[in-house]
Formats: sequence, C-alpha cells, structure tokens
Amino acid sequence: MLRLAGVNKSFGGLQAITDLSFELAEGEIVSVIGPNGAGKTTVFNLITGVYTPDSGDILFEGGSLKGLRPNAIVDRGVARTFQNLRLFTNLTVLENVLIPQHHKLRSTWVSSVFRTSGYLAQERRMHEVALEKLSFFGPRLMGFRLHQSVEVLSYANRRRTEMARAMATGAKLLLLDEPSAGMNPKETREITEIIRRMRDEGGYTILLVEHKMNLVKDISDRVIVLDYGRKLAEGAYADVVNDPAVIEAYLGKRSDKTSAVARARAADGLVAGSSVDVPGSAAGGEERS
Amino acid sequence: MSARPGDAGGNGAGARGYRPHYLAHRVRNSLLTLGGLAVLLVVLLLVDGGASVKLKQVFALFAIWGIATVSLNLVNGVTGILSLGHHGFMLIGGYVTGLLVLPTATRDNLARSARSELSDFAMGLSVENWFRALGLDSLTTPETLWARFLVAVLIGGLMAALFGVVVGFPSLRLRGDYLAIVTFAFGEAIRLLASTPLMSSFTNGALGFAGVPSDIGKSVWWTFGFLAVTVFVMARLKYSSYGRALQGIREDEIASEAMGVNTAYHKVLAFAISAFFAGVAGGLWVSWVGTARLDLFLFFLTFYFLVAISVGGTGSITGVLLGTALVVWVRQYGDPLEQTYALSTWAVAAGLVLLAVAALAFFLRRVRRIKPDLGPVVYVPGALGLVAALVGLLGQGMPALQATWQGFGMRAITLALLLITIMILRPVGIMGRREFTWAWLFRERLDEPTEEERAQDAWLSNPALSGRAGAEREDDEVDA
Amino acid sequence: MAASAVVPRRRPWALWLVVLGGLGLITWRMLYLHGVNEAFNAAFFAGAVVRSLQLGSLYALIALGYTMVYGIIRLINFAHGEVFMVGAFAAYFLFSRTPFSWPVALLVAAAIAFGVLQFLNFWRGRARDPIVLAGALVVFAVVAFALASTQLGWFWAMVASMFVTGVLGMTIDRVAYRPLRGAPRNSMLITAIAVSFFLQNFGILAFSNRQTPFRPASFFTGPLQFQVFGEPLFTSWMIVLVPSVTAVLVVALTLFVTRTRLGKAMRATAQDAETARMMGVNVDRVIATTFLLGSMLAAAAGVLWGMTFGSINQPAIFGILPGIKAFAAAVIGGIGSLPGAVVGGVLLGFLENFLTALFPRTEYFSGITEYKDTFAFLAMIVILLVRPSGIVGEDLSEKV
Amino acid sequence: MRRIAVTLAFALTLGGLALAQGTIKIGVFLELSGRMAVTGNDTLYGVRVANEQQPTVNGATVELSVCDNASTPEGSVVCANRFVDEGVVAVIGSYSSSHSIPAAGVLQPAGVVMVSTGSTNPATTQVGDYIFRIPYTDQFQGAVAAQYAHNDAGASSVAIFRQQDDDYSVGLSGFFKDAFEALGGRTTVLDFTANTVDFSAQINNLRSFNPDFIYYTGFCAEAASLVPQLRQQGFTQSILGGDASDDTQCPDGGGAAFDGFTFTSFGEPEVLTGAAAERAAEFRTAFEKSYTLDHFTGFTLSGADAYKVLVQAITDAGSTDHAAIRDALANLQDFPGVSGDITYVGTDGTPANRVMGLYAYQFSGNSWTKAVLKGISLE
Repeated sequence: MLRLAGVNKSFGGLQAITDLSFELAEGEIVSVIGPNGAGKTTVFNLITGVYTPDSGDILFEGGSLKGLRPNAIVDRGVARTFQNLRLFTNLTVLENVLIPQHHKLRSTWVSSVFRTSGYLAQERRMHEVALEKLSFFGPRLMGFRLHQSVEVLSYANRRRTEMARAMATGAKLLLLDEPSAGMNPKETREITEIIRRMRDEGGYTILLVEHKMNLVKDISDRVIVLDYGRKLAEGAYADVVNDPAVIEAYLGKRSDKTSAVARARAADGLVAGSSVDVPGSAAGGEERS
Repeated sequence: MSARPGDAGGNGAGARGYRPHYLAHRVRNSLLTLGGLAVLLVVLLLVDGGASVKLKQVFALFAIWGIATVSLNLVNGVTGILSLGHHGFMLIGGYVTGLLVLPTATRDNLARSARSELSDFAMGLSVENWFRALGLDSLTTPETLWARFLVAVLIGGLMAALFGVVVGFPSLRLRGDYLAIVTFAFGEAIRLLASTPLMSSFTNGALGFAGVPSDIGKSVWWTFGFLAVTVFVMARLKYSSYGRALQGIREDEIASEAMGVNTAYHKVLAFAISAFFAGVAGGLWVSWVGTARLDLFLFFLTFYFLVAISVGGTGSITGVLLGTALVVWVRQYGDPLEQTYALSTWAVAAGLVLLAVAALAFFLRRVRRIKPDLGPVVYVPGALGLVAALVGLLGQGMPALQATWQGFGMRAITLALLLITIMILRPVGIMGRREFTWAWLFRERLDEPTEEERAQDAWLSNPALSGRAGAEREDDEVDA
Repeated sequence: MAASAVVPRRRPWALWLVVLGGLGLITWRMLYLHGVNEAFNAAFFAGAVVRSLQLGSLYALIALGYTMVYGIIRLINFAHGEVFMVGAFAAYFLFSRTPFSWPVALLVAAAIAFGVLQFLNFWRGRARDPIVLAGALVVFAVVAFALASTQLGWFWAMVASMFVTGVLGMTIDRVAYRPLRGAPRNSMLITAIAVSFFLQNFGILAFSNRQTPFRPASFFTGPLQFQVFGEPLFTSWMIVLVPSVTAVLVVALTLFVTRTRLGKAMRATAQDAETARMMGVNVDRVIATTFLLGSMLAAAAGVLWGMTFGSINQPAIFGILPGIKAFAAAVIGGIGSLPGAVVGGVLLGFLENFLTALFPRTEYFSGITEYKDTFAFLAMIVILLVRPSGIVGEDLSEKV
Repeated sequence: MRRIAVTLAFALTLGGLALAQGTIKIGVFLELSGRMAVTGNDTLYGVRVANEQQPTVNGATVELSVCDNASTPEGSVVCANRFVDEGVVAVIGSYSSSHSIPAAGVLQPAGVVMVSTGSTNPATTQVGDYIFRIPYTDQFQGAVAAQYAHNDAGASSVAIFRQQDDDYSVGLSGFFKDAFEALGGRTTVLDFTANTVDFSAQINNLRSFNPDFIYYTGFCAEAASLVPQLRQQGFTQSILGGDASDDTQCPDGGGAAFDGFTFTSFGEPEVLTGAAAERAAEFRTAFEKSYTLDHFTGFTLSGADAYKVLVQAITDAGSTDHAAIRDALANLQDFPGVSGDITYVGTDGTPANRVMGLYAYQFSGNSWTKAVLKGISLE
C-alpha cells in the first residue's frame, strides 16, 4: 500500500533522513520507534507532503506522493494526527469532524448557498459519517459533547477527537503521531483496543509513532526503529527489541562508567521506556508490568 | 428543558437518521423570521414615507455600508485574514457602476465640458447603449433605470471580484500582518493608479464625474434589498460546509491543509466573494453620493468597517450589522460632537467618558473574576476622568476655560477611542462569534446535557461535576 | 532588529554584474536624453541624485521607527506616520510661537524633562537613580526658562520636539499596546490603525486644519548654487543638512544598539522576548525605549521634511503618505533589520526622484512623474512575493 | 414608539411653516474651515453686512442658517440636505466649484434656488435652472488671462499648473490653454493634487519645457509651497494666478517669493466705474463698522450681492414659493449690485459682462501689500 524508496531529506546541512525505505501492506499496523530527534515526525511530514523529499520516492497504492500538496495527498487517502494536537479549538466537536469531509463535497459554493437537494444529501451523509467515526469512542464524545467547543474538552477527549477527525477524511492509511501521549494507563489500554478495532472493523492501515513500548508491543505487527534518520532495524517487536544496535541506540555505548544496574537491565531485554517524558504522561518506569 | 432537537439522542452509538441540528424547529423559526421581516418592512415604510430626507438617506447609507461590512467580515471574521484593501474593491465597483449608468444627457455635458478626460471608448460604455443594441428599448426609459443599474452593479461586482482574486494570490504565500499590509498596499495602489493619466481615460482622473443617478442609491427599498441578498448569501455560506472550511482556515491553516481543505482555493474564493459584494456596495455608495470621486474611497472607509466589525463582533453577521448601525449613527448624527463649546464643557465631557471607560473596565473585571478588581485599567482612567470633570465643573468661571474650541473631527476621534477601548476590554466585540438566532432567544443550549443524559450518568446528575471533564471517574463508569 | 551582517550571496560576481549593468544602462539613458533636449544636462541629473539622497534619508529616518518596533514586538505601528506629523507640528510651535507664556512653558518643559528622564533611565538601566533625577530637574529648569524667554532656533526646536514626541510614542505604547501584549495579532494591528486615526483628528483639534508654512530662521534653508560640468544647479543647503543629520542619528542608533547594555537587551528581546524576559531583561522597559527612540527619529524626520519643503500639510493628511511609503521602504529593506531600513529608505528615495528624472516628460513621452506615489507600493508587493525577508533581512519563516 | 416619533416630526414641520410668516430662512454654506477658510469667511462677512443693511423682506425677518462645509464636497452635500430638511427659502454659497456642483445636485431636484458666490466653473449653472452665480465664468477669466499673457506680457510658451482634482482649476486651465493656443502660443500642463507639498517632480517636467511665462490655476494652500520652490530652483519667469490666488494664505504662507506675483480676481471698488464704484465704496464704509478692512475683498462684495439679489427676487416674487423666486431672479435686469450691474435675463444663471481686476503682491522687507494694477476686460 505504502512504499518509501531511498528517501533522503536534509535541512540546510543537517541530514534529517538518510536513504530510508520500508513498505506497509494493507491492513497492517506498523510502529515507528526511536530515540528523540530520530526523525520520526519528519517521516510523517514527508509522507503527508508538508516537506518534499530531496531524493527517493514515496509511493501510495502505486501513485507517487512526491511534490503533491498536503490536501491532494489526503484526497489520495492518507490522513494524519498531530503530536501536539492541532484541533480547531473554537469550533464544536461535530464541526471538527465535518471539516475533514469537505474535500469530498462535489457541489459548488453556489449550490451550498441555495442548499440544493444534492448538497443537502451530501451534508446529511457527512453528519452520519461524523457520528459513526465519533461513536468509535463510545459515549464519551456523543450526546451533548457533540456541540461543545473543543477547548472545554479534557486532554484525552481531544486526542480522541483528533483521531476521529483523521478517520473522517475517508482515508485508508492513518498516520497516528503518539496517540497515547498524555493518557493514563487505563486510557492507553483503551486506545490500544480502539486502534485494533479500527484496523479490524474500520479496515484502516495504521502507521504509528509511539514511545510507550507496551502499546507498541501489544498492537504492532511490525516495528521500524529509526536512529539519526537511518533505519536501524525492522521486524516483529520481539526480535527488534533484543537487537544490540537498538539497545545501543537507546542506552548509548557501553562504557566503563555505566553502572552495573544499567547493564543488567539492558541485558534482560527490558528496554527502558520512553527515554523522554512526554509532558503530562504517567511515570516512565511503569512499563515493567 | 426539551430533549435536544434533532440529535441521535443519548448514548445510542451508531448513526441513526441524524437530522442536522439547524433543521430543528424549522416551522417555528421560519415563522419568527417572517415576523421579523414584517416588522422591518413596517419600519422601512415609515422611514420611506416620513418627512425627513436625512433619515431616509441615513437608512440607505446603513444598508450600503452594511453590505460592505458583512462582505469584509467573510474575510476578516470567518476566514481570519485581516484584509485592509476593501476600499480598493469598492472603488472599482463604484467607478464601473457609475460609468455604466451615467445618463446620456450627463455624458454629452461631460464630453463638451473642458474638465473631462474620459475617452470616447469610456463614454460609449453604457448599459443603455447595450440594451438599445440588444433591442430591449423598453428598458432604456428613465423609469426602468433600476434594470440598467442592476446590470451595472453586477458588472461592477464582477470586476471587483476579479481584483479580489488578484489580491487573493499573495495570501497563498504570506501570513498574518504581512498579508494585511499587502492588501492595504493593493487598496492604496488602486486609488493612486486611478488618478494617473493611464487610467484617467476611464476615471476622469482625481476629478471623477458627477451626475450619477441617485434614485437607486438613496432609495431605502433598493439598498435594503441588496443588503438582504448579501446577508442571505453570507449566512448560508457561513453555515455550509464551505463556511466550516473557511473557519477551519481561521483556526489552524496547517491543520486544515492536513485535513484535505484546499486552503489556497478557499482563501482566493473568500477574497473573490467578499470583493464582489464590496463592488456592489461601491456602486451603491457612488449612487448615494451622486458623484464618482476618488476621495470617496480613502482608507477611512475601511477603518470605519473595521470599527463596525471589531465593535459588533468578528465572525458574527448580526454583530457586524450592529456595529455598522453604531458607526453610521455616530457618522451621521454626530454633528453635536463637532460644534464649538467652551473648554470647560469639553473637560466635563472628557471626564465623563473616562469615568465610563473605568466603570466598564471595573464591570468586566468583576464578571471575569480578574483579581484585583481595581487594576490599573480601572483606576488610571477613573482618576483622570475625575480630575477632568472637576476642572471642567469648578473652572466654569476661569477665563482660560472660557475660550471656545470647535470640536473638529470629534466623530472620528470618538470612533477611534471606542475601537481602542473595545480592543482592550472586549477584543471579540459585543456579540463575539455568537449569532442572534431564535434558538439563542429560547435558550436552547445545545451543549448542555439534557435530562435523560443526566439521569443515565451518575456523575452527570451532579451539576458541579458535569462542567469539569472528570476523566478519571468517567472511565470507571464505562468499564464497569 | 538583528544588526546581522549582510548575508554573503552564494554568487557574488552575479551581484556585481547586475550593478555594473545597471550603471551602464543609466549612463546610456542619460546621454540619450541629453541628445533629445539640452535641458537634461549634468546639473539636471546631479540635482535628481542629490534630491534622491535627501528624500531617501527622510524615508530612512521614519523607516527606522517602523523596523525597530516590528523587530521588538512584531507590530506594524500604523500610528508611526502620525508620530512623524506630531513631531513636525511640535517643532513648528516651538520655533514660531516661543517665547511661551509661563504655564505653557512649564508644561512643555515638564514633558521634555520627562522624555530626558526616561532616556537617561534607560541608558543607566536602573529606575529612580538619584543622579538621573537630578539631571532631569536641571534640564526642566533650563528648558522652562529658555521656553519662557527666547525664541528657539531650528536646532533646539528639533531637539525639544524629539523628546516631546518620544514621550508621545511611549504613551501610545503604554496606553494602547501594552494591555494587548498577549492579544492575537490582528487586534494589535487594528488598535494601531485606531491610534493612527485618533492622532490624525487630534492633530486637527490641537494644531490647525490648514497648510502651515515651516520656515525657521536657519542658514540651511538658504539657497545654494554650484556648477556641475559648467551648468548651474540651484538647490538649498538642506541637501547637505538632511543626509548628515540622518547619518549622525543612524550611527548613534547603531552604536547604541551594538555597544550599550540596553542595546544588547533590545537585540535579545528582538530574537526572543520570552527568553529575554527569563534572562532578567525588563522587556516592558526595552519596548518603551524602542518607542522612545523610534519616535525621536520620526520627529527629527518631521522637522527636516518641513524645512526641506518650506511648509507642512494639514495634520490629518501630512503623516499618511510619508508614513506608508517609509513602511514600504522598511519592508523593501527587510523589516526588522536596521541596515535594511536605511537601504530601503535610500532606495525608495532614488526610485521616486532619480527614476522619474530618467523618464522625464518630453515631446512624445508624457513621463512617469505622475506614477511616483505608486512606486513604493508596487515595489513592496514585488519584494514580499519574491523575497519576503527583504534585501538585507534574514528569513523569519514560520516553522511547522 | 416609532409611530409617535414620526407624527411628532410631521407636526413640527407644519408648525414651522405656520410660523414662517414671522421669519424666513436663507441657507448660507461656505468654506468656513479647511483649505479655503480665509476666502469662505471673507464672503460670509459680506453676506452678514448685507443682512444687517436689509434685515427684512415682504415684512418677514430674514434668518441666516449658516453651515460650514469644511472645504469638502461631502460637507457641501450634508449642508444641502440640512437646508432641504429645514425648508429654507433660498441658498447662498458656496465659494469653490468643487463644493457648489455637488450641492447643486441636491438643491436642483429639491427645487431650492441657489446663488453661488464664487464658483466660476460653467458646469455649476448647467446643473439646472434653480442654480445662479454672481461672478463671471472660467471661460471669461481664461480668455482674459490668455490675452494678458500674450499681449501685455508678450509670452510665447506658457507652463500651466493645474490641480487635477478640482473643478475650478481644471476648467480654468482648459479655457486658458484653448484661448492661448488660439493666439498662437505653446503650452504644457503640469498636474498636482490637493495638499501637495513636494513639487520637485513637476519642476523636473518644467525644466524640459523651458517656458517664458507661468500660469497658476490652483489654490493658495499649494501655491505657498510651489512658488518658493520655483524661485529656489532658479525659475525667475513671471507668474500669473487665477482668482483663487486672491487669498492672504499666499503671501503669508509663501513669504517674499510672492513679490511681483500678479493675479486676476473679482472687481474691487477701485476697479469699478461710475455708479457701481460709489455703491461699492458706500458698502466698504458700512463693512468697516463691523469688520477690519483686510477682510474686505472682491469675494466680500460677491457675498453681499448674492444676498441683495435674493432679497430683490423675493420682493419681486411677492412670496416664498421656490418657483416664483427662481422666475423673479431669472428676469433680473441691470440690478445695481455692489460688485457691478447684474443681469440674468437671457443667460443660464451667469451675469453678463462682469468687470475683473488685475492685482499684484508687492513686498517691502517681510510685509506685503496688495496693489491694484488696473481693471481688465475682454477686448
């Protein structure tokens, strides 16, 4: 479905992504992990057209996405969520989920002013799709919350609205940028369940960027590890985690000064969780469940 | 508290036949709207029939400036782009309409008089000739001026919309105040170019041309008719999917682009539609004044529209119309402000204004529970106001305060000070983004939980909690 | 407000090619015109060059005010054109209506002393410093006495007007802009427009609504005549005074910004106001200084403008066109950079005077002098589309 | 609530008419502030003195309703609307053509007689039959000026400064250009707009034309900047101005550069002949009682005559009906005005064969005097 072939991207001398290639089949859930600054979000921005790759190509269902404007890429069927929640704050939840469907509207602005029957049918359809996507999250975003403006929602609800918004674009491939950031353990479990349901019931293919290893472990079919813009390893979560290169990337080189405890922990495969604390997330060490 | 109209109701997951919320209560709302229109018609009848010529002209001016502010609001309020070039679009609409609708008598007069640089080609441009060419002689009589005016205003609007597209393109590369300045530069460049020899064969240079028939511009019925069309189009647009896309651009342009909205197309579209109606307003404004002159389209026009939009409420059509009414009222009935008064009366007036600002600031801080209540925004104007009032009252006798002072330009000063106060104390304006709708009148709050919703969720029944997003407790409920 | 060095072009020789090519074209055009009509002689073009420098310096002085304010708080100070107008009218009252009656003299002296106090405060960086207070009191006494007794010459009228206008600039910031520090960009811009309209109409109330002759007794407004390759060139000493005063003020400003502690604080605030605040910089005082200095430069420009043309327009109109054109110059040069404002101003001066001299009115060509007011806008629109950061400025594009 | 307000308004206007027998209102709108304030106020003083001389007509006292148009076209439209609302009997004003024409556009359809005190542009009276004027037209002034430049000054090429956004200036420069070229001379037109201060561009164009005479058709607000800059840039040719230069702002604003600046303007007593000269002299002594003499100009006489012809027309018409006043005015024959005899019979509202004066500003040190050179008319 999605294929990156030898993609390179540099920002005035800083080589952000070097010769990255990987593939994503239909219905797969793949996680991209790596220490901070490894270029994970840059990959997302390359795929969604915010940046254009210096060389190499990005193919989606055979067609090249290189050089397309972000909204054209969404038409092709690729949608994303943002790491730091770019919602339409002053609009209501319902409106937030209606806007992504605007690109599918076939009637001109004149027919929307005169509310022709064709336009009203599409409007009804858009409302139904919006409610269907929002109902993925159970009652939490339904009922009166539909008409509340986004700024009064809790952090977790905003995350869910952002995901519903991405789904509402009618995309087949979803790029989720740290969906569980800022969620407590119970909510993280719930989000994991929802992502699985999205793939099974919704038929979405999902590319995930995530720091919480237990979420990655539970849900991803394959894992890609990035470090300084290079692909370090790819494969099932189990064998990737024990790959010495990956441990080194996370914990740094073995040097005599590292304490005995650190070496022990690295040895038995319990890769320390997010080496960086995402603001508001639960304590880093709880992955040892 | 009736169940929320047209909602899937309660926790039912999945999308049963959902009727969009604005289709609820259609019957009641449309009846009330008809009632409202009836009241408006009565008012217009009274004004039209009334003796005072000035009142009629003021209502017509309100409608014309209303068209301009509502169309500017589409770009400033709805799409969030600060456009300062609106007077340029009005100029184009005004001159095109004026030129097309000049009666033949005035044209011959102009051709003979030494003060016309209008080229023969420009003189030939007249809807009357076109109608005659098309054989519609019935439409060339003085009584059917409205038909010619309608065609002229439409063409004026389209020409302005063309320039709207041209001005829209820089908005693709620039953001925020850079863009505001480019629109401002376009507005001024249009006016300055219109007076150069290059364009003066069409605009007769800075002198312009007189004799534009004003029976349309000054008729209350025509101007309110055009206003009704503009408000209808803008309201319908704002509540449509296109309106939502434009508001998306206002909230976060990058997110809108990532959600599939072609922001380039929509921004240029917003500029084009807004420029079209600005052109129409320009045509009516030229007809209202009766002459097409360059100094009718100075930047002060856009400034008054900005005051109307900011004071009324950015993004709210009713708010903008409220603001326009205020601006027109101050402009037309502000004469007492400009008379000559003794300095002492000026001092007392200044004192009262400052005290009013202090009171408003104090009230708003109490409403928003900003501590401390008596912040500098309150006691500084308060103290100054007190001092000025006292000096004015006590100093009646003093010769220094006897000198009279003509309150020149006080109307513009009042509007400028009003705008500064509003920007500091209530930046979103009186109406904010809310519209005056019947649902608002009957207090149908869509975003309040209804009775059965409260009954179902234990924590919702406790009103204190429902406001707070109790993430923790809420999850236990769902899982249990 | 980064006084950053000019970014070296990747292809320096291309730049030199363009410059040489341009000069060649200009000389060819001049010779051609001379052929058409002897009146277009060396003196004609020398006069155009000299007047371009003069007008360019005036635009530069005003543009500096726009650039400093934009650099610090990213605000386009629409009211700056009106501050320029108030500077000119204040100087007019100071040199034509002095000696004042006592109450008026005391009031004006108080305003000037307050301006000096703020300036010294900023310079020494500590508020309520006894030496500064004493200095301000001395200034107050001297100025009050001078105002009440003698008629001020043009120089002292300019200096006094610079401080009075500086105080006005600070008041505008304190009353209209400071409450809006955190507000969204558009409301700051709309407030600036409102302040500009307020000052325009307040000018009519306070000063007059008619064109005012501006002829202070001064050697520099006298005529100056010299020979250029034999032909006589009639001008006035103002073509010498304006560029030199501008040069002095620009050098002083650059030294202040680069050498003094407060200058460093200004550049820090320009880079990142939040971090500067955390590093112990009193950002509000830095912003006040920027308005004070910007307004003083504008006042100087106002006085020199009046002296150059011999009269100043009525208040409601005087500040508008020069203000917008100076802003266009600041944008062309690169908004936010001091050298940018000077380069932009001088370039605009040459565009308006020298370019129109290159295409004057001849028998078969009506000339482009009527279009000179639109050059500023067209150039700004082109620059914003081709190179938004301006000729000298560095790129300030928004990161995703 | 609205209904009551409207009926109240009706009652008031009806009531107003009933009282009318006691007082009748004449609207006076002039440039009392702004760029042309000096001439506007001089004209108003003329009207007031004439009002004091003839306070009543047909038994009703005349009340002057004064309105200031602030030297702007919109101000004139607002004043005209106010006069229509107040139901004035007739209107006097205004001085500039750019302000008289828009007001005529309002007063003509409303059927109110308007007598302009200073508008010399032909278009003003062409608006309709209710519009009259006291002075000559620009056609006459342009021809006289061209004749003076060609014959008396012996000029062969003239540079004409024209304020392109003013009806008066555009009209006058057009008529002068046609008349001078008819006499075989060469001309070039240099445009500037209101409130211009920097004339370097126009002077650049002037250099390439190298004229031997300069004709300035603008107002004093701009002349005060232009003339000093011309002298400073080395142009010593003599400059002739139109009647708009008859304004103290020129010599006061421009200073010594105006020494020798000649201009044509309304006839003053010294220029008039026979009975008209005595009437003008008598009016001047009456004027001296209330105002100082430096406010006494040709425009003052024109203001007084505007009032006198209206009073004469109302007396002839015997009623305050608009159409009757218009007809009475149109049939005026050899009315003994203080600015010369006025005849409207057979004209479109412009009095025939008016007398003009040629004047010059003469400086001695920093003080100046306005010297009367001679009366001037079309040969």
